[in-house]
Amino acid sequence: MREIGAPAAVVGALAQALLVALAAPLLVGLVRALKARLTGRRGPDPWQPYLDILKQLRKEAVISTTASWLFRLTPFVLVATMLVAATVVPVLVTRPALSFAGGIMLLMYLFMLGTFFLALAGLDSGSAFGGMGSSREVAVAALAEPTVMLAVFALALRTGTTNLGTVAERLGGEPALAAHPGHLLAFLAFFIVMLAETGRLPVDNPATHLELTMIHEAMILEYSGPYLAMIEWASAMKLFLYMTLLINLFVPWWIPTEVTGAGMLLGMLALAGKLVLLAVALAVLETAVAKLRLFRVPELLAGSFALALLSVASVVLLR
Amino acid sequence: MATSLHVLMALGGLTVGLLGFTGWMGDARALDVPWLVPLSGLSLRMDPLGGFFLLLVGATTVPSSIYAIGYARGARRGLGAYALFVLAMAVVPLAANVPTFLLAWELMALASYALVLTDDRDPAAVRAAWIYAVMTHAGFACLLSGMLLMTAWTGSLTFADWPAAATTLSEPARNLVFVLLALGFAGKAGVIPLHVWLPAAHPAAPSHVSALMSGVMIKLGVMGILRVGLEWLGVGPPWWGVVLMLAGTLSALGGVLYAAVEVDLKRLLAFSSIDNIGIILIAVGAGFVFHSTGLETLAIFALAAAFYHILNHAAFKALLFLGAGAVVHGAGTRDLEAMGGLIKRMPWTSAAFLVGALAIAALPPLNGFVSEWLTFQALLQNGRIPRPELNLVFMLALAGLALTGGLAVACFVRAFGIAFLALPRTEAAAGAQEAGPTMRAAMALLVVACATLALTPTLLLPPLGATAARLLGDAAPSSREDLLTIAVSGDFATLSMPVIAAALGLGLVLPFVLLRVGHAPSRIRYYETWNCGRLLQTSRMEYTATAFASPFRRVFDFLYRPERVVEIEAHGESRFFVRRMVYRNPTRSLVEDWLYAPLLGAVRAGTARVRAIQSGSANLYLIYVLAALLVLLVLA
Amino acid sequence: MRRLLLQGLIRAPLTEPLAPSDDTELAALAARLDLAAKKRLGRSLSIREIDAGSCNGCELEIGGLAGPHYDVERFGIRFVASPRHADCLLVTGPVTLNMAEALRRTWEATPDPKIVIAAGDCGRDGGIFQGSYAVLGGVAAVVPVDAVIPGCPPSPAALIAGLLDALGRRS
Amino acid sequence: MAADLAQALIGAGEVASHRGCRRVEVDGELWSALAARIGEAGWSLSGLWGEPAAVHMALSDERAMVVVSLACPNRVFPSVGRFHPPALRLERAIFDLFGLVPQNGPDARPWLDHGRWEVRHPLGETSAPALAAPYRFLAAEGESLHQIAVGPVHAGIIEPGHFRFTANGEAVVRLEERLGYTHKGIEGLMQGADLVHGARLAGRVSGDSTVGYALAFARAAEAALEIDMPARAHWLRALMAELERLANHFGDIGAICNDASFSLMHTHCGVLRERVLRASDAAFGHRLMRDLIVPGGVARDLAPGSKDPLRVLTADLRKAFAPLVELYDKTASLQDRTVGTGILKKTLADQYGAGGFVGRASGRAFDARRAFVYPPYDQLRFEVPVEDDGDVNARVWVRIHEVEQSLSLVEQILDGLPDGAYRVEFAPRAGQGLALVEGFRGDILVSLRLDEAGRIARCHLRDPSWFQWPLLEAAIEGNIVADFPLCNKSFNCSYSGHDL
Repeated sequence: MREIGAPAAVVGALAQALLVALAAPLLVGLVRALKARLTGRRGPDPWQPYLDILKQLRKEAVISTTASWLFRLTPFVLVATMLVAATVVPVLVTRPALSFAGGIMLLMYLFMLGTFFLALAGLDSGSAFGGMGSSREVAVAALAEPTVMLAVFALALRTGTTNLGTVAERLGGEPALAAHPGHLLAFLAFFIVMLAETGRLPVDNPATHLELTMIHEAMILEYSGPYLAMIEWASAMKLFLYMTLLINLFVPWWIPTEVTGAGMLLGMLALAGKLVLLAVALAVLETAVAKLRLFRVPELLAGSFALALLSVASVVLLR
Repeated sequence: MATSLHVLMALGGLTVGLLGFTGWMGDARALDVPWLVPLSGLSLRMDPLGGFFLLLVGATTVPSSIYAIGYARGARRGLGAYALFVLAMAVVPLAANVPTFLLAWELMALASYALVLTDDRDPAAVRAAWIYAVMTHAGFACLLSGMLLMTAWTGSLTFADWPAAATTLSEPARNLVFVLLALGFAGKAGVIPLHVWLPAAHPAAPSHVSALMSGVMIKLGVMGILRVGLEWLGVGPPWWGVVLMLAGTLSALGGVLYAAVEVDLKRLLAFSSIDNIGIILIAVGAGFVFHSTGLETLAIFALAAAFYHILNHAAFKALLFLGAGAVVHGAGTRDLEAMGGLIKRMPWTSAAFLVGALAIAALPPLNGFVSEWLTFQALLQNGRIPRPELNLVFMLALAGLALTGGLAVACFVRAFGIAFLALPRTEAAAGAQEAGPTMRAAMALLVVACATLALTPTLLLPPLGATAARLLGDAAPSSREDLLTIAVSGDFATLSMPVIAAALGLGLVLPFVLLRVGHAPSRIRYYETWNCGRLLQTSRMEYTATAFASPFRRVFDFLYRPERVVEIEAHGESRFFVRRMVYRNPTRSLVEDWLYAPLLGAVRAGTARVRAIQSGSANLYLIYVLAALLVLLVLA
Repeated sequence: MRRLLLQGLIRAPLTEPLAPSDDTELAALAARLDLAAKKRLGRSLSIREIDAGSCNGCELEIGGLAGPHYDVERFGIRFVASPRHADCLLVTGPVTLNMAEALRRTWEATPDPKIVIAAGDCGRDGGIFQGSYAVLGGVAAVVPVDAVIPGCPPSPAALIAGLLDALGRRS
Repeated sequence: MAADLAQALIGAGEVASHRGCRRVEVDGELWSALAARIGEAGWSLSGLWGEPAAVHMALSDERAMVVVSLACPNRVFPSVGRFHPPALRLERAIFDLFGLVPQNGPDARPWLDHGRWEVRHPLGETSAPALAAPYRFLAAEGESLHQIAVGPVHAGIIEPGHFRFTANGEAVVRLEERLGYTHKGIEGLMQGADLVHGARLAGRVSGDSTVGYALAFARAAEAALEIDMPARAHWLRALMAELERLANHFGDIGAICNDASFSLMHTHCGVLRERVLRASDAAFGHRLMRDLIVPGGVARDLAPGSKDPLRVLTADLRKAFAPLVELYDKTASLQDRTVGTGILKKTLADQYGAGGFVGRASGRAFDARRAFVYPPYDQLRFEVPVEDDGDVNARVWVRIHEVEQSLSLVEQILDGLPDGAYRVEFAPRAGQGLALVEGFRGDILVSLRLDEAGRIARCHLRDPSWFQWPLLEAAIEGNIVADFPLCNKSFNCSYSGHDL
């Protein structure tokens, strides 16, 4: 903010938000395609999600007579939170336009804001499936929260900041910082949280047809047309942001620190490369494990919490 | 009569608030009436801290009284008690000597006691009042003895003389006093495990009173703790702060966990007050620790965070209680299982309640987020303390706070979703009426308050920091100022609420615009909720409040120890033709069963006389207390 | 498991190329589909499968569509859980009187533009169950049908061919 | 200890005895006495069906099966369900179709009749439909309870049926099924049809068991006409039956794993299933082998030169299936889902006489190919795999072992397949016949009566699901809602076969 003028900041913010918004569906498509290949299918075109979203945008919306204005507001809130989040996470440069606005805590609470409204929307139409999804979703989100904070705490202790940009810069600056058991533990903890928060296996199955086992899908069963498109788009962005965050916080190399053509290009390539690797890892994991029994999920999150706790402890004690 | 008094109260609140504001901003005032109170005379002093809490009292009284105009509907019952209650709360922060303080404190207790009993035909209310009286007096005893000890050792009833004298006291003596007074104040603040009275008493009172009790009264307990640990006793050992942090974490988690499964809307809010007191205590405790380890700036920052949360909680908890009151008024029930569909019948109330829910869930861009953020930052600063055992305490508090934040979201999704969304579950809910103009106005006022508190941290933090600095007896600057952002110790973290709000607003508008520009056909067709093609939807298909909390009941069953009662009436041998089947799934309170069931039993048995007096008139009761006061003072 | 996963990554997928279609009836019916719908749904189709009373033979073959050999997902076609998400109702079986209402409600719950495809001989006209006191007849007796895929049951290959023809994806 | 069925019936009016199955006519008292004894005597109820003026009940013990008939001129009969719960739904179905009233039956609600047909009691004395009263689900009281209504239109590619959960959040308090959505009136269409058409109808009762039903129908017809098959026909029928069993078991194993979101098993089992279907297509000209078994033999011979491909197939399947079994066994996350989920107690399985993998996974070692052995199984070596845990895992393992058994059976059949005719001609005539054969899902019972013209006077087809569906309600108790799809899939009962 102080380095670059306000108008430039706005432009930068819009640019990055736009990039995230445009690239996110491709990442989802990529994971789907990879999973198809892993099970011996030719699978869908990675660009398929764009076609799906565009189609939904042009369709009619059928809305439950029970639902209220909140149901129609929610998709907009979701998109809004994700767009704002997209200007907070270091994606293109270590210090995106709004990196000063509140750091990782803002990010986590923005995601929470989305969860809050989506869960309400799930209840709004009064279907049992929606309520079930909401109840499960908020439980998972609530139990995932402490892990995130502790993982962040570990990073903050290592780098002396909760400002995402600064974390990335410090780690990028001296990779030695990353060579610490606490760092690895924090990474693992954060990875598990990512699975839970973005509704991937083994917590939730984005591809399931069984209402009774759904978490995220159950909340959006009632959505259709443009509203559905917005929600799908927002959750794609959420996945993109979480994966980028994971990468740029824990493997923060080749992220340009200021806006230069060459640097940006290198940065983009590096990001793309890292994302593909992570996507492969995610696809393999999702193919190799079954979904957890619902009440094992808290145990998983407790495990991630323990990891985070360990990481902080190691950082504190091995100082 | 009633209406005019409430108008009067509102105006009074306004003046008190303004007075408090000036005091908070630093101009000291003093008032002495030697003949009014025995022993020392009534003595009031206004300092920034006192001013701050006076402002809190006044500012919360205004909406509550306005609300009461429509809510109490000219009912005369409890009017006097209400006035007395507010007056007492206004005196407590200013009391400058022991008798004045104890008198005001006791009056506050009595008035609120009477208000809890407003509906004395309700056995629950009577029991609540009884528990409340017992707990208050346990607390009062602690305060009394603690203060008398100080008086005895310092030879002065005037608080102003204590700090100097305290430095001469032995470590054990100071610890003893701290423990006694902290216990007394913590009891009033509703800190777990001294909280049992709170979820019983707050809901029993009329909603505008509940708002004051949760929004202000319990905060005065926090004020007491601040005065004891930072002012009266000088710098204490770190463990004071550690104890406060741990107690705070326990309260925060316990409060929100019980709130998350509660089905009585007002009890739910009461439990969440315990949770928020816990959050405040965590910040206060952090301040204590930083103070005692010589990190003054951080101490100031932590306390500023605590103050901020005190303001915020007053705003949104009052809002939520008033909203709950409107629901009770409109739908005629406090039971979540009997609500539903209110968003279409009480649009204004639901909107207001939604804002309150977002705020208390600490979601941006509302005010709860600001203080939660500050508290987190304060805790994250503990890296500066070179003592691992203290770091680990902070880490626990941090994790606890994070979990609390998550659970609060779950808790209020449930509260709002079950109460206001989907189809009404009962006839009463179906016929609910929107609240009257004054009630709506009061809620609107508080919504504005929340918004203001959300957008102006940069304006509020400096004075809050100054107040903290004064309390700690030094004048360090709280935080670098910047019209847009607060910077915590340089580059550590920054927050800019206006930017967040603006960005979110933009983000909301953008998709709207894009949809219009891309002229996506905005054809909308309304059709029944998808029910797998079978039948029309009924409210029986909706998730219930209990059901919604079932994941938590499973995860934290050690805490709730849920029972599963199934009665089955089968038909002959055919287990597949069950005639009747009843299912209940109640949860119970760990603390109440293990700590208080025996305790209260003993007290009940032992104090038949006391009970006789409590069931009698308030005056009798007052005389008894004053007598006790005098006797003890003479002894001292 | 490692081996199986590796196979997936390295070996060529089991998915087979399409056989040329020879279904005249299909082409005829597909012609009824308005072009707008085709343009919107051509590259991305979400199917909601409804069994309106079939003997579950058709379900067996439809279930095979998502498998490696046929893999409809490669055409942007997938099966979804909620009619709200669907563009296409794939209906099987003679519509029994007990299912007619449910079928109609599902159709109502599906946002426009939507296409209905009847699969199997029973879905076409009630098949062998015509004239039963409990059977209404073909799918068309309840909701407007855009295309029919005959067969008892239609093989997965025939189903894919039918779907793509209905979308005008094969000429 | 099991009392001998034969003794119990001494003194009752013998009607006919053919092909190891006695038919006995009894009066009301004996009927009730038998009904009351079913449970404690260790017999199982294999069927209960009506006619315009009579009801029949098929009882079996280890030794034999007896069809007990009761004439009910005044359209009532003593309820069996009040003594023996498994009969409840069958009685309700009899009332819906024939209007025969079970006296003091505990449950008078309709079952197949949803109040949407033009007539009531379509197969009995028809009458105009009454106003359809809303179906009264059995109550579960409690303020915190809510209902989850699933179906009839299910999210996946599943048949229609309605499940009404009463739940407290995730905990299932009770589940009640509502079936009958796919009722096509097959028994109505059967009446007056000739045997060829009848066979076609039978083959469409439940598509996944089209071979099983066609076989059962054909055997019932042959019993009624008392004609004998050429050996080759028997062996070809068995070949088809085992191929069908293989295909369905592969499909089920994969689908169960898929309901635990383990797609790897699903796709690989799907591949094996597809290979079986294609082999069947090559060998018999139809992927599901529909309309190939007809009274009097099989419609077409094994396609020339398709023995070796089938041998190759079994070898390949063996090779490919082993690693999958290991994958299932070794994947901890998957085991965690299936082990201990949806437990069905042996006592219930016995009471209901549950057949197929449902019964055998709960320790009920019943297999029609063994208990009421029919050719060519008397000349083939195979075991009847039994598990005792009764959970989803056990039902998976029973299937796995049955796959292995079927593979060896197919090989034995290919080796021992006799030459000669595969079909005989026969003259139409009156007669009664009953057949019990083992489909992949369990024992299918067909009872057939032909009139003088050789046309079908009455044909009753009883799907194994009748005695499996109610047990699903029991198996899900104490489980969580999210595990229901897994339990349901592991039962994989037929909707169409049950609804007819």
